[in-house]
Amino acid sequence: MQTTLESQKKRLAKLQPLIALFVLCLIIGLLSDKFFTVSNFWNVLRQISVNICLSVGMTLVVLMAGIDLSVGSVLALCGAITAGLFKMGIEVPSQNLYVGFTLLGASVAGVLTGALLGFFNGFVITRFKVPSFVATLAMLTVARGLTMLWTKGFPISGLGEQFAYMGTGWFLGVPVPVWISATVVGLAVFLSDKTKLGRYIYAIGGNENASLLSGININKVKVIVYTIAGALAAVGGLMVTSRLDSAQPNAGTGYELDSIAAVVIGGTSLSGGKGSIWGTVLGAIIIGVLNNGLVLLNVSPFWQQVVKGFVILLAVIIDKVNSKNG
Amino acid sequence: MQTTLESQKKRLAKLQPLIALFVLCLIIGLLSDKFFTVSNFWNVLRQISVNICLSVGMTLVVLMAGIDLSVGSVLALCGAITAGLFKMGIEVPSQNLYVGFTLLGASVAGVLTGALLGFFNGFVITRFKVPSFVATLAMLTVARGLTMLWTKGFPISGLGEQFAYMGTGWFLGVPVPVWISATVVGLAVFLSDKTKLGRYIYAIGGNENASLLSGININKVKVIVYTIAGALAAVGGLMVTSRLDSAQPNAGTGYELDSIAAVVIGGTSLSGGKGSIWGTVLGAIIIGVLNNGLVLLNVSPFWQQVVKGFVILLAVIIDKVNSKNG
Amino acid sequence: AEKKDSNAPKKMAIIISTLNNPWFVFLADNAAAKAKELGYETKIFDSQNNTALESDHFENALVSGYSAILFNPTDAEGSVVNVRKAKAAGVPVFCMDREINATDAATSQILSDSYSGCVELAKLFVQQTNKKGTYVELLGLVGDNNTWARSQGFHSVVDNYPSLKMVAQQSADFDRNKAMDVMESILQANPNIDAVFCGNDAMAMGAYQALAAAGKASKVKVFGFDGADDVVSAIKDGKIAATGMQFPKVMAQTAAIYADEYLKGKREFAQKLPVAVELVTKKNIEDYAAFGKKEQ
Amino acid sequence: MLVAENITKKFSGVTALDNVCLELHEGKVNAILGENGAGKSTLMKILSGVYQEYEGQLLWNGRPVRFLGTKEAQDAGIAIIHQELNLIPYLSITENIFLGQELETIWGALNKKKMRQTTTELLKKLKLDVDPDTQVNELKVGQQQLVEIAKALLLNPQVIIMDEPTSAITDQEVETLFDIINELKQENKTIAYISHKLDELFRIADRYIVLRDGKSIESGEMAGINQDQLIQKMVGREIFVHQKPALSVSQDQLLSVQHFSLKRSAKRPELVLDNLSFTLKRGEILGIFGLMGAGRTELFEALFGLHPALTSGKVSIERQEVKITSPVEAVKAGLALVPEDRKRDGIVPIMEVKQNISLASLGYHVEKNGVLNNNAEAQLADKYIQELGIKTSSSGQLIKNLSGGNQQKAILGKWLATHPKILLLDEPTRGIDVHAKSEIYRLILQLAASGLGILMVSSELPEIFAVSDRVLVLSEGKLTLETPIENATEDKLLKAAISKK
Ligand SMILES: Nc1ncnc2c1ncn2[C@@H]1O[C@H](COP(=O)(O)OP(=O)(O)OP(=O)(O)O)[C@@H](O)[C@H]1O
Ligand SMILES: Nc1ncnc2c1ncn2[C@@H]1O[C@H](COP(=O)(O)OP(=O)(O)OP(=O)(O)O)[C@@H](O)[C@H]1O
Ligand SMILES: [Mg+2]
Ligand SMILES: [Mg+2]
Repeated sequence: MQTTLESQKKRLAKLQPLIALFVLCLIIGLLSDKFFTVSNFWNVLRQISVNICLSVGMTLVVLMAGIDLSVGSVLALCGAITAGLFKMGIEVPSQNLYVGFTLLGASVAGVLTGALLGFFNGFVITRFKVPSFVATLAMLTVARGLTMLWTKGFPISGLGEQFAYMGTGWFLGVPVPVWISATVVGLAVFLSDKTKLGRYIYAIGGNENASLLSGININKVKVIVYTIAGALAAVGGLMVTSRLDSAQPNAGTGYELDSIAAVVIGGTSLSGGKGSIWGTVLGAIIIGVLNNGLVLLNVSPFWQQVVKGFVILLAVIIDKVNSKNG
Repeated sequence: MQTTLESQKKRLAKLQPLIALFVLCLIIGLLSDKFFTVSNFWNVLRQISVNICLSVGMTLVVLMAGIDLSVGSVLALCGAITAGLFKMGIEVPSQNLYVGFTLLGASVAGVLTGALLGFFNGFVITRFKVPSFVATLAMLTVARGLTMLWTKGFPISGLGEQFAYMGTGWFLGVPVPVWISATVVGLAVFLSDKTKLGRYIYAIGGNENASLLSGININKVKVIVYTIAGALAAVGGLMVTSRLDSAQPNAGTGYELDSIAAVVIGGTSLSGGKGSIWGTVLGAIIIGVLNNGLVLLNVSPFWQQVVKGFVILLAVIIDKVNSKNG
Repeated sequence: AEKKDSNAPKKMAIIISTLNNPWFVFLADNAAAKAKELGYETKIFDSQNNTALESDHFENALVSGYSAILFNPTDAEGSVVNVRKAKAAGVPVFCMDREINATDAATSQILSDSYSGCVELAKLFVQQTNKKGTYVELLGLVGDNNTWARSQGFHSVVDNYPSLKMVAQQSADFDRNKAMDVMESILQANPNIDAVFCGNDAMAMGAYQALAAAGKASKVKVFGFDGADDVVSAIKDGKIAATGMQFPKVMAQTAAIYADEYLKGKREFAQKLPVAVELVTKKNIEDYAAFGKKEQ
Repeated sequence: MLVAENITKKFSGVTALDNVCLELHEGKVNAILGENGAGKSTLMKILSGVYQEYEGQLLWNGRPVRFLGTKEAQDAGIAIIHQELNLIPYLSITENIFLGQELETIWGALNKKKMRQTTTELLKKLKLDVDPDTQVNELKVGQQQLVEIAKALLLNPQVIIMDEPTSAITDQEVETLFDIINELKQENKTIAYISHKLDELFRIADRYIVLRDGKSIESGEMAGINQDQLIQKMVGREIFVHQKPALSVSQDQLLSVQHFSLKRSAKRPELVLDNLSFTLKRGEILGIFGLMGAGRTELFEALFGLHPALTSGKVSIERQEVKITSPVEAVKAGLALVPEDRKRDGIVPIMEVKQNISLASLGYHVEKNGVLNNNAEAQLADKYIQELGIKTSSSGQLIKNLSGGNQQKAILGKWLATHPKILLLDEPTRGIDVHAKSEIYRLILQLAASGLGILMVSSELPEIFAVSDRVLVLSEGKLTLETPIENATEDKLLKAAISKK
């Protein structure tokens, strides 16, 4: 029993970013009385929920020492596909065919598209041994192009209230996107801590060769993880689309860097094997609080970038210094 | 003698991307009679010279298993500083002070700024053990913010013909930017293949622990390499500014991905220790030829991205398949 | 949102689609300057062309108690939700330059009509090319509203002249460097074009520089849109044929004044107040400066 | 049982195995012997499904098989403990042991409790007294080796292949391992056992199989052969066992270490090294003995400048006090460290042999006018390849393709090229065959005779006795014995290693 307690303590100690988050909140809270309010709390959580979806998938990928640069484009494509199917269905005039989609049907189609794109990433990476950086960079470009082709460059808007619920609704006093991202986090924590698959993800990132020698089907694990990351990007896409009541063809541009930043600030090592979903959640919160705080404090946009860069740096340095002494 | 020949052959065989480049050129050449013309040749080389500068620095960083995400922002900042100093000098009204800059003076100041920013990257990475991804991501944001502050968000234009020479002039029948990038490549090849520093770069990427225990001053090597990468980004900044006769505050956005793509397509491993400057040059040429070819063939902008993604993927897969059989 | 004490200075938020483009920086700066002049604290938010980020900005602005929003939307459709959110919170929104596709959300929209502006520009284009020849179009960001508004306005006129042939249509992301690269390559395939239409002035400058480097600047007419500093002087020098001048300063100041009036009790505002785009050529260039009329 | 027939295996150019035959006898300990690079590990990797491309065939209980992966071999009942450690550094002991064999609850979740319990039992059996939740990268190499053994035992296999399982563990642990091997034998399990420690083989092996240069040489009953005969079969010639030449030590003091202490970390002030004082003379070989975890590796690391902030005390070289705060300065001061874990700290795996050899001395030997000279580098490498007898196809071969023993020699070569004053050797012959070992002893003696001072950590008493002039014994960071070799006995050293002074 004692040892479990100790290992619990150890695990907590690994959540170094907590301290950085604490300091950050304290400073902002002292400078602005608007920060510690209930509405601002939900505000921040709602704003980071898309990044959390992406970052959770990214964490799994990075734990395996991979990277997924395509999340932003996949988000855009899947959002656009869901919006398009929901609004217009599929029509094949030559066959006199029309298939309409319910909200659920369109959403499922969107998430499946994300999963498929992720699967394709995983397939290319494992089958042709292409570095994940290249494979997903190619997907970044391809998925963006497909989004443009699907939308012809125009946003798909006017999706209606039912659609908007996912991004803007409230349920039991909590915003729906927060429910969604919390569910995603919960499932991912379960997956990474409590299942064989999760264990294999850590093992592959820790030492791929040794994992292979232990009889783990490395390729299968990789394909599954990239598929999950793709599906989660699609969920993010649904949330963005629903929130704006519009699928923007250039949605999600640059989100890959944001989500990798959350992962890394959260203490997950880019060389794999080390890190956790919880850390990433903290990382995403730090970024979210920072964005929110800079606005509350009325920092000018040009200075914001400078300050943001330094704060991110400081957050990571605080972690480092602290974990060294720990 | 024989062994040198053999190792020469081996080295060539490692330049796998050559085949991909060959195939690519052939296809474009068959589809457009404008591709294989002298003027288009210089065209492509001139267009990639900025990316080559950035990618050469990036290669050195990646060989050490690091990454530099800040190159695009550093490029913008240094370009803007050079343009600003050249055009307006430094004025301190309160002190009644005005310092004017010659073209050379302003350029040196720009490159030194780049070196300084790179030095700062290296310092943070070695002193605080911050992952290079985070340190340079922070620099990406900070340098962009500083660019905005320095330019107040407006381009600095009208720099004159003298300034334009670096980006648009010709010398001995070859465009000046091509001379510059060729010089950079030459120096970098010398550095990486023929000097102690180059060897240490490979060693650190191959096994940092063993390098440390072999008495290599790892921190010093890292700081030097990041400084070089920063200075090269500044050189790229000078070229862009000179070419456009204007320092654009948003110049270089997204260039980090382009240059990492060149490095990776060129066969340098993101986990360090393996790769070469020549490979990167090929990688940059592949990207340049692709961009050029898609425009020559007037592929619709919607389709361009899709095609580009697949070609990059194919280029890397061809390499892989080939190096396996080789 | 809670009520703030009444003697604190009132604040206006200026939410701008992007500050990565000097035109919008100018818009934002002028709105801020005017609002300050009227006695308000201001803050500029940069949406970075990202409607989701814009949405964040609205939420943050509402939480932190701004009393009016001067707004430059990222997207006609996607931004509607955000404006409605503000309306629901009792904060008036004044759109500048770009429209939102709802007439019941913003208090007033002070608009520059890109589409009509490009229609006018296209008429000039037809005239200057004598209704024949080959031309190139450089599009802005594919997936950006303005890109298509401008392109469609242009084509609505030019496509009626079959002897005007578009030999290449490529995107250069509103970026000067990219425009120069793309134009260089286009010139390889089409060395003998007669005109270039660009979706903004930065691309017009890039295209011009590529033409100049290829020694073709005098033969090819370049058309831009915006009225940026560089292009105004380029028109003066006869380098660029024409641009569509927008009036960001007028729009920004009007928006700030409207907002002030609203906060002082006025409720009657025109839902849409169009600010015409004016054609600027060498003929009338003396009347103009960057982003507007020359100030007397 | 398991039979290999006419196995040939080539690696790009190198023939590692040439028509090798092998038969493992059921319920016996089958020792597999051969010099470094003889092909032992390669053959074992074929038996256990790691390599799937080879000529020849395997017979498993009489039926021909071809394993398409380690999983298939495991399922068939063949487990292997690899020569190199194959653990996941950031996972716990339990997680590593069950990797690929996880137990799940009916809900599809991991059954952590059950796995932990089983691990506790296994660790108890191996007499490894650590918390099963410890991350393996916090364990010493020897402890990690035991975890590997536990991992193999978990599979409850018919055949267990052990590739140098004792290279990193102490004598006590070797005893534990032998007990386990005997138990396995009782259960009629088959064991393939590779070791360079011949005395061990005579204690537990039933049969021997000798490989030389990738060919099978002979097999037979252990009972019918003696050590010298075995060595001759392995090497193909007599080997000369070096006797320590007497009286080569000068009186010239080379290194003096006074009141040397090392803290665990900035936050944990307990002492890993506690007030050590000793000296080393020119030409002297000082053996350092101790049990696993005594602090010997830390002593070397601290001397080499790896923990400058945690170290206190006075170090003098040639009577000049030195402050070594980094390996760079250590090398400048004339120190050289051959580390214990060569894969992690020794080699740069994807570099060539010659580049590894020249790495620490580029400035003296290879750089001419600021430019690296390939010929000079090749010459330097060839010199040490010859002197140390490094078995490699050329100096341009990647070092990771060399056998472990040859990698170790290359690292020694790297340091000799820096012309050091003091050599720190941490377990210098771990995983090295008898022949190479004796050569390394010869080299050590020769280097000492030429005026170097040598500190040598070893867990093998015979090794200590073979070369040392004087012995230090460490126990839990304290110096418990210092004695000239003439007065040392195995008994005395062991007692001092266990005692807590
Ligand atoms: N992956 C590889 N690529 C190329 N050559 C290899 C590879 N693995 C092993 N070899 C070569 O095959 C031969 C046999 O190596 P192996 O590791 O089987 O020897 P070993 O008998 O286990 O030696 P040791 O006692 O040092 O462990 C050596 O010459 C080695 O250099
Ligand atoms: N990373 C670590 N975390 C906690 N304790 C450690 C760590 N590394 C070493 N130790 C402890 O430090 C002490 C000294 O270890 P050291 O490696 O110096 O022993 P050694 O005598 O060299 O043993 P070996 O024979 O295994 O090389 C031991 O108690 C060991 O358990
Ligand atoms: Mg072996
Ligand atoms: Mg040790």
